Amino acid sequence: MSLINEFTKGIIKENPLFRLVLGTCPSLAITTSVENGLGMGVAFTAVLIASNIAISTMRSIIPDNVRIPVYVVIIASFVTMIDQLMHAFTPALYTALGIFIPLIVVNCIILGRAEAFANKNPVIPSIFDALGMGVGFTLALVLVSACREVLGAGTFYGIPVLPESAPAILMILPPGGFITLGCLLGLMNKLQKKTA
Amino acid sequence: MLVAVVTLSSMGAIFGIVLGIAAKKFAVEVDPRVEDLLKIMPGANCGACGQPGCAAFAEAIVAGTVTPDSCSPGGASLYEKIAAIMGTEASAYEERQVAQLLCQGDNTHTRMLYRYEGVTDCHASLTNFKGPKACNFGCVMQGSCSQVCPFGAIQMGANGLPVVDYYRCTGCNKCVVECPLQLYKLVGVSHLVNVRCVNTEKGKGAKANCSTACIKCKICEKNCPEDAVHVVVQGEGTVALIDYEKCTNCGICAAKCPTKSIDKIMPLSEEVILEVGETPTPGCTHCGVCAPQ
Amino acid sequence: MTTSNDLLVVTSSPHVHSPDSVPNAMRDVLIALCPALIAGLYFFRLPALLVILSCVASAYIAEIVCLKVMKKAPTGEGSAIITGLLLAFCVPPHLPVWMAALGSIFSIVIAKHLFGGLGQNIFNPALIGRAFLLASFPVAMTSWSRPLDGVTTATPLGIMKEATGQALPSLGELFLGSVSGSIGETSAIAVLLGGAYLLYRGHIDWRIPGTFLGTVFVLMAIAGAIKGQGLWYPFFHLSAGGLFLGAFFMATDWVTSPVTKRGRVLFGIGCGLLVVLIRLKGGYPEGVAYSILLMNVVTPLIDRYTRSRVFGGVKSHA
Amino acid sequence: MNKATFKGGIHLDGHKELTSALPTIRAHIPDRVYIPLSQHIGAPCVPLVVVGDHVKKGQKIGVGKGFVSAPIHASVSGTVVAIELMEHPGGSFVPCIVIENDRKEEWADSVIPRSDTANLTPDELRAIILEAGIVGKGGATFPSHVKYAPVEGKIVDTVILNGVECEPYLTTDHRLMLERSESIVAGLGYIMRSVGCLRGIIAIEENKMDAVAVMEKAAAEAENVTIVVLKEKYPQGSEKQLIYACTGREVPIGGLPLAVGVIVNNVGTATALARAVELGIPFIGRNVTVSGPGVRNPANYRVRIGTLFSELIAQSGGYVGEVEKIIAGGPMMGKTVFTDHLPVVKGTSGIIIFTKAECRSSREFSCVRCAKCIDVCPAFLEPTSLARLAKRKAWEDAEQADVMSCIECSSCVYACPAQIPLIQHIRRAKQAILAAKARN
Amino acid sequence: MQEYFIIIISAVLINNIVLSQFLGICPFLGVSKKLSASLGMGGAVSFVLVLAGALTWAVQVYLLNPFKIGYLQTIAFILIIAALVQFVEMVMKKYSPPLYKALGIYLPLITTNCAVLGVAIINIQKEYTFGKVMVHSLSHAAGFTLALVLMSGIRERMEDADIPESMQGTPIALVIAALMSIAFLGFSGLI
Repeated sequence: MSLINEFTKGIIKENPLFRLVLGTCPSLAITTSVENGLGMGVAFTAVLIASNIAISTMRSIIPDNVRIPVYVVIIASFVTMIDQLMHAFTPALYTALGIFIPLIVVNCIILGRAEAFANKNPVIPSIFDALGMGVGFTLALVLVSACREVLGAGTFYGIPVLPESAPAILMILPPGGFITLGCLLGLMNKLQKKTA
Repeated sequence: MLVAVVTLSSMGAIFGIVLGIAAKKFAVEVDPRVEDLLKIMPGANCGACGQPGCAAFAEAIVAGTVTPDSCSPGGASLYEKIAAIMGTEASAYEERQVAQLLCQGDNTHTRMLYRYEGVTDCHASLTNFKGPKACNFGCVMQGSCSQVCPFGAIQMGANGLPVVDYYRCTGCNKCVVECPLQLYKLVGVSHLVNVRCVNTEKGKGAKANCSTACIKCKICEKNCPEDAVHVVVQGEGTVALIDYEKCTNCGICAAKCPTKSIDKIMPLSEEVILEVGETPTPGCTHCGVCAPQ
Repeated sequence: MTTSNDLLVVTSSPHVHSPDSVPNAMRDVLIALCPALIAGLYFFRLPALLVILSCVASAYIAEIVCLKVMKKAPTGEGSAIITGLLLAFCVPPHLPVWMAALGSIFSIVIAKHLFGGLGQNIFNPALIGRAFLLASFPVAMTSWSRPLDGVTTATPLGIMKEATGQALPSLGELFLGSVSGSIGETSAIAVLLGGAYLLYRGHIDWRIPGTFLGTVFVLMAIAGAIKGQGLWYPFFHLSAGGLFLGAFFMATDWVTSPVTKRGRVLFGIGCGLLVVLIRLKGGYPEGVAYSILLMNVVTPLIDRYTRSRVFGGVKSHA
Repeated sequence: MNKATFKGGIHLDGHKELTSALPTIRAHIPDRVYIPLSQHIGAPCVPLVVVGDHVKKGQKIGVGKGFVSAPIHASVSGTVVAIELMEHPGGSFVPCIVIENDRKEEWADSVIPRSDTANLTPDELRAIILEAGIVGKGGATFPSHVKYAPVEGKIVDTVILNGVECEPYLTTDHRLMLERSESIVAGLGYIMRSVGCLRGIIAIEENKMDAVAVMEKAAAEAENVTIVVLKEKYPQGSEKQLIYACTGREVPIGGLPLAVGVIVNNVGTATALARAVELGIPFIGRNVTVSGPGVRNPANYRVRIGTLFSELIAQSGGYVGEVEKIIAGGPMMGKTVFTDHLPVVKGTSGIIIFTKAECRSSREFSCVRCAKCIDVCPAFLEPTSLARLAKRKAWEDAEQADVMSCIECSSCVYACPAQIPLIQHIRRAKQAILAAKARN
Repeated sequence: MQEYFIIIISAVLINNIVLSQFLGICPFLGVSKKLSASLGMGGAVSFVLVLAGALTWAVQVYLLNPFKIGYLQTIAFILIIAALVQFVEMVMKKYSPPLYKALGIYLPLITTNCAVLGVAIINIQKEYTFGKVMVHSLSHAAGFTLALVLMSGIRERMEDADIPESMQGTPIALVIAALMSIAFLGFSGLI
């Protein structure tokens, strides 16, 4: 019951992007195609799960006053691993995401979950928490990138869906990222008010 | 491998030492209780406590310059939390208070002098012959109270008067401060019978301007079994006033009042009463007053 | 005494008001746009008409829908029509109609109503619409055609920028508008007529177009001298492209330009500088739209730092 | 000719032709006069009479407490029948002494003409002015003796008589200058003597060239008195703007004209002063314009203080059309009142009646930042920003933005195409700031 | 000289760190409500950015490269930045409490400010010399501050605007950023 709760809260109620407005930088930068969004989301989720597990297991032995640096080092190690893995196995995606893979380190969500959840809870709930947050973030990324890819490139996951002249290139340019996220956030606010 | 481990650990060591020294050198004392308190504050920054905001309130509690029960929106539950952090015993919390408008003279009751056009602000309206109403004590109906209410508890009613939603009101005192005619009073929710007119004019004058004004007939005084209501001197005239120490909420005065300027009301609506006991409603302090005897 | 109601009205002073009103001002702007409208229709015929109709209609409909959705009273002052018309004026005549409509809707919804509607937008909606279209549909937005016969050709500024070898149009042609370009901007004389009307009616401050055009003229004259061109060079830059349209109708937009007089001077100079910079060094042959948008960004800061001193106060107040 | 003026301001439709050519006529003396105890800036008077007392014309019936106040006098002879609360043209309720006219027109003993006016010292002059209850006739009703009192370290070198009358419809000062020019010049002389200054200026707007001619003739004899013709622009008659136009000096923020060595008085005040000094008659009457589209025969009247608006309107042939507003004062700065049952007071310069046709709908748009309010503001403020701050109740920010420098001339509201009641927001901010100051 | 000039124009206007690179969005959205705060934040970020740029470059060139442990870049850099921010925080708390109070919660955010790490990594990726690293970091800092200040100017004006309720706060800030970003497109092709 509560594990499912830990999982689902990250998807809707505490969606890291739409509710908590965290991790805005990658969700603006790499959401030019669904593929990128998905790749980023998966990489991010992997790091989040790994770091949550590590921190949750070590939570009793990490001294409280240096916990943040320790978290950072742990997260950075996992990010480095993911970085190397992606470089080896998905070179195209690696190039597309570029600098934003190492930048997962500074994604506030991961540090936030470490501080707010993994630090206080046992391993199993932490995994579910990380999974929920990761899936929530991935879904959010996919949603943003789907909007941008369809409107800006006329394709969805590389498959053409709009006539050739139709896509508004602006949507996959920087301004398109801001507009899409802004409007989606506004929409989410509106939906939340209706349900509340 | 070895190189990597050595490099990282030596970097870690250097930064650790530098930061350790710096922490000593630049140490600044902050009471951790302030941060703890801030986390449990309602965050409305309404100023009901008399402090500029929740952060200032937290600091003031730690400094001991305010009492922890000054936060109206937080109510009793917050008081208990504060007490837990501050390590003091929670004493009996005061009854929940709501703001009540001491005027019932809407545009069906009160004679109007003119049509006002201009900004909807009571202070501005008052500069023209003390407002558009013939009664100079009553609400001018421009809704400044509604504008300042941080909880959306005051809405302008159909007949011009603001209506307080006691269910939402947290007793934060903002409307009391804002009303230029001092027509709001914080009333404990157990006080069901209230005089809702502050007109101190003589009965004839008051009656000529408003059909629901206190006309100083003293019928309430004569009928009260507890001797709790009196027409007392206030300002340059007199007006009826209830002594809540004696009042038993019997409502006889309200029933007898010829102009209905004394009002017996249920501060919290029926639905609220029904919900008590199941799920706590916002603002409900379980005082029990509203529940059926 | 007979009164219209039982009671007299009590209000605050003053009790007399100037006949100016927002709807009147908007009507005057529409009148001022008429010469350019006629010129555009004359030179570019049916395609232009379709683009204009599509822009204006979609802007108007978008405005009504927005007001409805946000539960606001209809304003009925016609600013949406002006936005639509101005947008149509700065797009190519052969632009697909649906693109024009899309740009128009983008202008009204994103640049205006998300910011709270009339008077509260930061950016000139029509220019945002144009910038949106240019970034989204770069090919369609840079396909120009010659007036009257519709043969594809570059704009005068395009010819100059890309040095395609085509002959530059004469100053006279630029002045009349028989060159390729956006619907409402080719005819300098028509735009100037409208601008003069707005100045005469007191709706715009001479400072913005004055300093804007002045800056462009002076800097282009210097640039021309360096390049060894004659005095025709600054005049060419003044009358080519959308400079007059921008200077008189878009930079002067009440809502998005500074409110202080000194601020307006700064605003005009800034616009002029940016136009010169983009035209000479930037990636676009034309820079009016972007220069004004960039100055829109700075407007709040300009207003903040150019407050005039208060009567009886110390000389500088900022 | 490039005439002196100030920066900002607006050009108004004067509507002065309704009354400017008509000689001032004497208003019927009413059966009852209602004399409010407060007709000046400062603490209200306390009555010196009780109900039933018999009073004579010119008799002092109320006296002020404190320095900034002026006594009031009976404007007719008769019996005090009541002292009751009544509407005041200033927009409040004020106790009034009601006198039943016995139609005997007996002068009080204190009213004695003086012959030795040339030898009066400044102190004696100020005492006469105080006794006569003279206050500024322009509308602010500042007690004149206070204005003339010497202030340590301040030297007054110029007295400006304000004959600008920039408010639309009003023509009392115009007529006064045509009809009573000698009295004005004499009054100016007394003012100059009481403050000990050498330069006198009579400022007149260019739309009253006939008055300029008359005044120039009257002032030809007087030493050091010049007539300055000013551009026709509102609010040319506002004190600080007038000083700037006439002398080029700017009164500092929050300062009095005295700070730049100037005193400004209305031309009407000068005549009242001359009457007081020469004839010993206190301030019991004034000229009032009754005009506007809502009244049948617009006219200028010589009115006793305490006459009801309704009686003047009756003398003007009554109302025409659907009356919507009665304005005490001019249409730019005057206050609307809700009844005509209220008395003319020392500061009432006009009664303007507007019908429905003149009152525009109060359809308010949001601000479109056209900056017209900023362009016209004679105090160089940004009314729209101030109104925004006031709407948000950001009083401190508003004070930072110099909201207190607003002279409430209402030019901004006149010019605003979005019809925003800027001035009301600004007044509200000033009110709140003053209240906050009073609390601290 | 020309090269430096190109770096500056490119970093400040064309590839503005916030408006086109999407780095440092959190403080850009968070601290842009008041002009004074945005100036402070811009200053703080600039300071850390330039210092971190220099330090990370030194570590990369003298430590990571010689030992061929480039894969430790991320860890090493984040360590440096975290330590640096904490150091700055302590110094600021001691010597400028008002500034600390104003920026308070955002100082720790600089650690996780991707602008700092991002610029440090770009510095290395582009194989800049020390001089160019400094100019590059400085111009990105300037670009960040510029975007932040312009944004706060606009947001101060938006305080009175009648924005639809669900768009208030971050959503409208993002839309403003979008429109600013559109305007900045005008600089493309410059240089």
